[in-house]
Amino acid sequence: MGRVWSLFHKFASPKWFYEISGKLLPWFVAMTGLVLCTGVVWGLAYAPPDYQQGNAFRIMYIHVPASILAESSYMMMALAGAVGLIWKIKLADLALKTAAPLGASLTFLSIATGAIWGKPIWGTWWVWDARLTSMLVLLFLFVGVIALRSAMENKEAAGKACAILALVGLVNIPIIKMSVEWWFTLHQPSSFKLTEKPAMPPEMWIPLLIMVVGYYSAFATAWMMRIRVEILEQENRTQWVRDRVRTA
Amino acid sequence: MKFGNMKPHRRRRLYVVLFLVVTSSAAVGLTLMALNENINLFYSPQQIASGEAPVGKTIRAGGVVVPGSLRRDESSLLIEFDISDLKTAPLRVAYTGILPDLFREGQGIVALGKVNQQGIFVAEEVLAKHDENYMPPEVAAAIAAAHGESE
Amino acid sequence: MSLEGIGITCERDRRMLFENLDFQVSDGEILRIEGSNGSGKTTLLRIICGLFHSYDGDIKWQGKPISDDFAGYVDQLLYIGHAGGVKESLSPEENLSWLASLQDQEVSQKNIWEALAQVGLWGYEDVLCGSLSAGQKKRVNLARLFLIKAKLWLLDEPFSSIDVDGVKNLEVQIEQHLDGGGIVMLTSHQLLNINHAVRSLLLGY
Amino acid sequence: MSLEGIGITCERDRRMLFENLDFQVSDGEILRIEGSNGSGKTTLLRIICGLFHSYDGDIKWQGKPISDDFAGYVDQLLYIGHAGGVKESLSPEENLSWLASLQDQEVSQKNIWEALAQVGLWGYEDVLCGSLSAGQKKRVNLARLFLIKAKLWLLDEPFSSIDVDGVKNLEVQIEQHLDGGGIVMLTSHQLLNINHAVRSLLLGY
Amino acid sequence: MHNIFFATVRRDLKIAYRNSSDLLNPLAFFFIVVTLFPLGISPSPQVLSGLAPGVLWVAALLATLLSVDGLFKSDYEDGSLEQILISPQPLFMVVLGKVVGHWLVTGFPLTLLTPVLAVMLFLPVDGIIALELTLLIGTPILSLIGAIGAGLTVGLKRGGLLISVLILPLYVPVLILGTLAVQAGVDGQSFAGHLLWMGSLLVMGLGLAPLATAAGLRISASS
Amino acid sequence: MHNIFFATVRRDLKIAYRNSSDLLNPLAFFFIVVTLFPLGISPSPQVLSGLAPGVLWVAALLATLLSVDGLFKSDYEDGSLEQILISPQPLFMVVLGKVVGHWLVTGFPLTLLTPVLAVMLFLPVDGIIALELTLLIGTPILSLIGAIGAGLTVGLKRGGLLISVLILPLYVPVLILGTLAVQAGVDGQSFAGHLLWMGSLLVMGLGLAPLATAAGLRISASS
Ligand code: HEM
Ligand SMILES: Nc1ncnc2c1ncn2[C@@H]1O[C@H](COP(=O)(O)OP(=O)(O)OP(=O)(O)O)[C@@H](O)[C@H]1O
Ligand SMILES: Nc1ncnc2c1ncn2[C@@H]1O[C@H](COP(=O)(O)OP(=O)(O)OP(=O)(O)O)[C@@H](O)[C@H]1O
Ligand SMILES: [Mg+2]
Ligand SMILES: [Mg+2]
Repeated sequence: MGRVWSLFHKFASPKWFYEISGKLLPWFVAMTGLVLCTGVVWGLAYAPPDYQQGNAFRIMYIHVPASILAESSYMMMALAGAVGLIWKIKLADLALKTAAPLGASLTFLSIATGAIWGKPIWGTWWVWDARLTSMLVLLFLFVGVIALRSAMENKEAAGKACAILALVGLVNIPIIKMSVEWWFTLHQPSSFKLTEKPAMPPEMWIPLLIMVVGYYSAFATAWMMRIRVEILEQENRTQWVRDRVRTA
Repeated sequence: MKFGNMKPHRRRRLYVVLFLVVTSSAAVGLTLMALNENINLFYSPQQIASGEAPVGKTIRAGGVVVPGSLRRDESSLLIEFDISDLKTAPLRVAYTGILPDLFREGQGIVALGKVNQQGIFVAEEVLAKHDENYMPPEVAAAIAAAHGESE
Repeated sequence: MSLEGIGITCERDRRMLFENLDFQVSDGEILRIEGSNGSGKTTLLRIICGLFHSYDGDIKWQGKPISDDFAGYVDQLLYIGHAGGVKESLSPEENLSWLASLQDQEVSQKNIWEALAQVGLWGYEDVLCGSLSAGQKKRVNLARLFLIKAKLWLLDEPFSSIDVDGVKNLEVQIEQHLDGGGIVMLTSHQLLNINHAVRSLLLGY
Repeated sequence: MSLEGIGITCERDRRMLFENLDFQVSDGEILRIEGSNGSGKTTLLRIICGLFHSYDGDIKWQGKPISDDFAGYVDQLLYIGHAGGVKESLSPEENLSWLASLQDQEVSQKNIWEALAQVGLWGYEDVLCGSLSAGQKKRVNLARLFLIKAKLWLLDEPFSSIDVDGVKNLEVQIEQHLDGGGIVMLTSHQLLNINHAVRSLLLGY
Repeated sequence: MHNIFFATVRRDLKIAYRNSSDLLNPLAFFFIVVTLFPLGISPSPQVLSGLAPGVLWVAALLATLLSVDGLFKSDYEDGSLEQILISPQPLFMVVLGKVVGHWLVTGFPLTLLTPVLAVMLFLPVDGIIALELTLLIGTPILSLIGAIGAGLTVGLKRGGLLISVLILPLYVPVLILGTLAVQAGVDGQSFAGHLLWMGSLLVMGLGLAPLATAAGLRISASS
Repeated sequence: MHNIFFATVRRDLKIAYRNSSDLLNPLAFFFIVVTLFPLGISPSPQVLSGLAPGVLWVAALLATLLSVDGLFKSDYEDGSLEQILISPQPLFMVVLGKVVGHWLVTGFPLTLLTPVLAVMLFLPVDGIIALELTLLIGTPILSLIGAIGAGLTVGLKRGGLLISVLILPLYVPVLILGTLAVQAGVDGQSFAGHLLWMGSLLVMGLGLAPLATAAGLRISASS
């Protein structure tokens, strides 16, 4: 058991991550580019227009993945926080730190595209209903995590404090998810349910699925790159970073 | 209470754990009870018809615009139409203003407004509700056609 | 019983404070941490209390790392830091009473008054601490040494702001604690006049 | 020039601190205020600075009550109190620069660096004061003695938290100030080793 | 054990009583914020009675928020917090004691004061009853959640407003439930569902919030 | 002389920049408080656009109020204030410098942020212009008046809310002028009169408030 743990810790070491991610990164970049291009071209140019919304519905290909990613990035951030708190892994803290601004931007993107979409479809930029409000709360939570970190000087303590805040804020996620079911909202309910087939034809949802995959992969790429930068900054006095900088 | 010859700080910790168990089970119980109650500011035409909704208070109402019920006033922007939940008698809605593009007969809407003494819903805002179904126009036409045939 | 530090290394703001520091204090012993300003004395004491975590190495109490049974460890610990833990809007008596219950010790009003008298605050039991002088506030804090039973004393500059008589009085109390088998670690820029061998732990350089 | 106190009487919380106190310090002289904790040393210094007003008697500077020309008086005054006046989120350099402009004195960066070097903070110019040790913070404050020109120094326990070398260094600076005709009043529970006659003002018996 | 809980409540009440402003200020703040609205928006009874639930809840929330900020601050500054952290007593209980003490000097008197203000804002009687009930359950939740923020920010030089950024988003559900309940009360409808939801939030908070606060304190005070 | 004015402004800006939360928090607080109202009162655009001037002004007022509280606090605690009081420099200038610094990190960015929030509250464009102009003149008044309260309460252990009790009544005229001006803007009427009144308040405040603040500081710090 102890052996397993020490292995786990070794693999979670910044140095190991830096090396592995260095190898993976080009592949991720390539994949992201490929998938996103496919998705964008298919979704924006080739997918059929909606019978009611016409071409306006194409914002879906930006809005929906951004929204999904916003939520999952919060969950990933909280997960990283929990891992960091329990097993005291440095890498987890870096993951938390770098996820926050990414998540905040995705949330902002979701809200912005939603608002742009809402104007022609609903007839308003903004309504104060459960889905939209809980999403705004998510943005505040991300901002809170960022603000807390920037206010604390001690890096280690800041990491743990942010982890706790992220975990506390986790209660918001089911609210976002279920808001369209529990309360009456203007926002539509899910088009995709686990038990039924999607409420749209394949030529509409396949590009959407591709876009979701593309967003995930873009998120992973950006996350990895930011973690790498952080690692270099934080470990800048260790031998291996010095060696690397010298050879570079 | 004494828990054998437990060390004092272990006993203290036990109290904390007991407290946590009690509070979390109480939370679960209350949540289960709460789920049976409805907390919404939204009323269906049926609820409004049966007088459940308060008169003269701003509430949300929603339903499908009954086809053929739309009437426009010649001289002003006043619009009247019926909405229904396809179960009970429709609810009359009066609205002055510009409707969203997606407003069509047979389409879902959400309106914010007040029920007046006559039982008419005076809306100050009408928003088009959009459901989760997307399809290309040809498919929609085909479905509509099929619908028309079968009727 | 003994308190041990093994290979303690601590770095703050990219300055190495101490590296691979070893020490051990056992029953009836006193260790004085010496070093110039900023050499890390307070940091070391806070590490030993479990109030500061960014360090490498092990602090052991009775041979076991303190984190193994932290509650059991702090039960025997009395720490007096730079800041006093003395509330300005409570009287010395109220302050001490709460600090004692924090340590889970039953003390009577009589005990508290005696402890206050010991530190020369007889007659100030009911004055709010906010209107005490710098040295008097410190004395309220130091009264805990006369009130609360604990094996291990960690004292961060206990003599600062205290006048000459007060210092003497404290030294006597430290002697008695050592005689009773207690353990003391302290920092101080002043010399210590007690009839026990005072070992030194030098920080810096 | 001289600072005089005539018949100073002060009572706080219904305790008479001092009654009809007289003192006088002139060019090149030093007066040490002595007394046990709570005897009123800090209060007296704050009275002399014009920071505390509930007293009877007169404080005179150059024979005139200080309130006559307060701005002219404080122009020649440097007070170092229990609390430092050192901002935690500024660096020592920034702190000193502002404190100097508060005293209306032009100082260059070089002056400041020199003063900091004098108090052993060479290399800490740009660290935020929040991450300095207790003694280091105090040293930032004391650096003003090396930076700002003022005739009359009022020092409230300048040696507390300062290590042995630091104390020596300060003593030398005080000597030089006296040699240059300066006036010093200070409180301290520690002895003062300087080659000047140190007169004492004893408070509270 | 529960000793320390009661000792802490007693101590904090004593301190609040000594700094009598601690006791009066949240109330005064609450009062003044509420009176700003008739001035800033409209003195018409019709408008005001519509605003009343929201304004009263928002004001209650801000008053709690601003006072909770100091919950651990003075303990941190004078070193009491260090002593709490290295005491053999469970931190959970000390934190719970402090939160209860806080509620007793803010949320509770505020609940008592509210009817007066509600009348000034022309809230109907049914609404006042709902308001009182929701405040009674809701203000302890606010104190509990606020404590988490206070714990996380205590080591910072000026957490004053940071805490609002951290905590206000978490207050949103309480605010919504509270105002919906009052609205339902005004409209003569049942608000049992709202109260049950709030009750479940409260007991959950009683268990979990002190845990999170304790963790936050350990972190922010030991750096 | 003006040296010390600029040196003080520079120093306070530097400190605010270091505790970057000082810069962001009043803004975030402002933002969040404003969003509480649609949640607590009503999401209806019609209602909200009616509330908008009042809500925005009240929120701006509270954000200033809460941040002004710290204006002298840290100077008092670390002894800087004593040094200021016994410096040969005119206290007036130091105070003015601190107030200007405070406005630059709160009132000014808050004015810049307001249009976004005004749009979210459905305030018409004419109203937004009036709002911006009144905030630009009004927020420095708020800082100036707030400084008086901060000066008077600085010696107290927890003046946090006492200051609101002292200062909020003095804010009332500004609030009323501001909201009336915005209302006039919304209704398409001229609001030059309101602006002139505010302008005269501002210049009066510039002259008198630092005097009062200086006097308050002398009193509360020497006891
Ligand atoms: C500011 C406004 C909006 C916000 C904050 C918002 C937020 C969200 C969020 C959080 C999701 C993810 C749901 C999930 O993970 O299950 C989502 C999904 C979605 N949104 Fe929005 N939305 C907004 C406006 C709109 C508008 C105007 C439309 C179209 C009329 C729209 C259509 C959709 C669709 C189709 C989905 C995918 C639903 C699914 O999971 O199948 N949204 N939105
Ligand atoms: N803020 C205050 N309010 C009321 N009384 C006070 C206040 N500060 C001090 N005192 C009282 O004034 C007396 C003198 O205090 P002062 O601080 O001048 O003493 P001191 O000689 O400087 O003592 P120390 O050596 O401890 O610094 C004390 O007895 C104290 O009780
Ligand atoms: N909060 C902090 N953040 C970062 N570094 C700090 C902090 N506090 C202290 N340090 C650094 O740690 C070093 C040791 O500080 P510490 O307080 O342990 O010194 P000390 O030996 O107690 O000094 P003193 O005799 O002045 O009390 C100092 O160089 C200081 O710069
Ligand atoms: Mg120290
Ligand atoms: Mg003193």
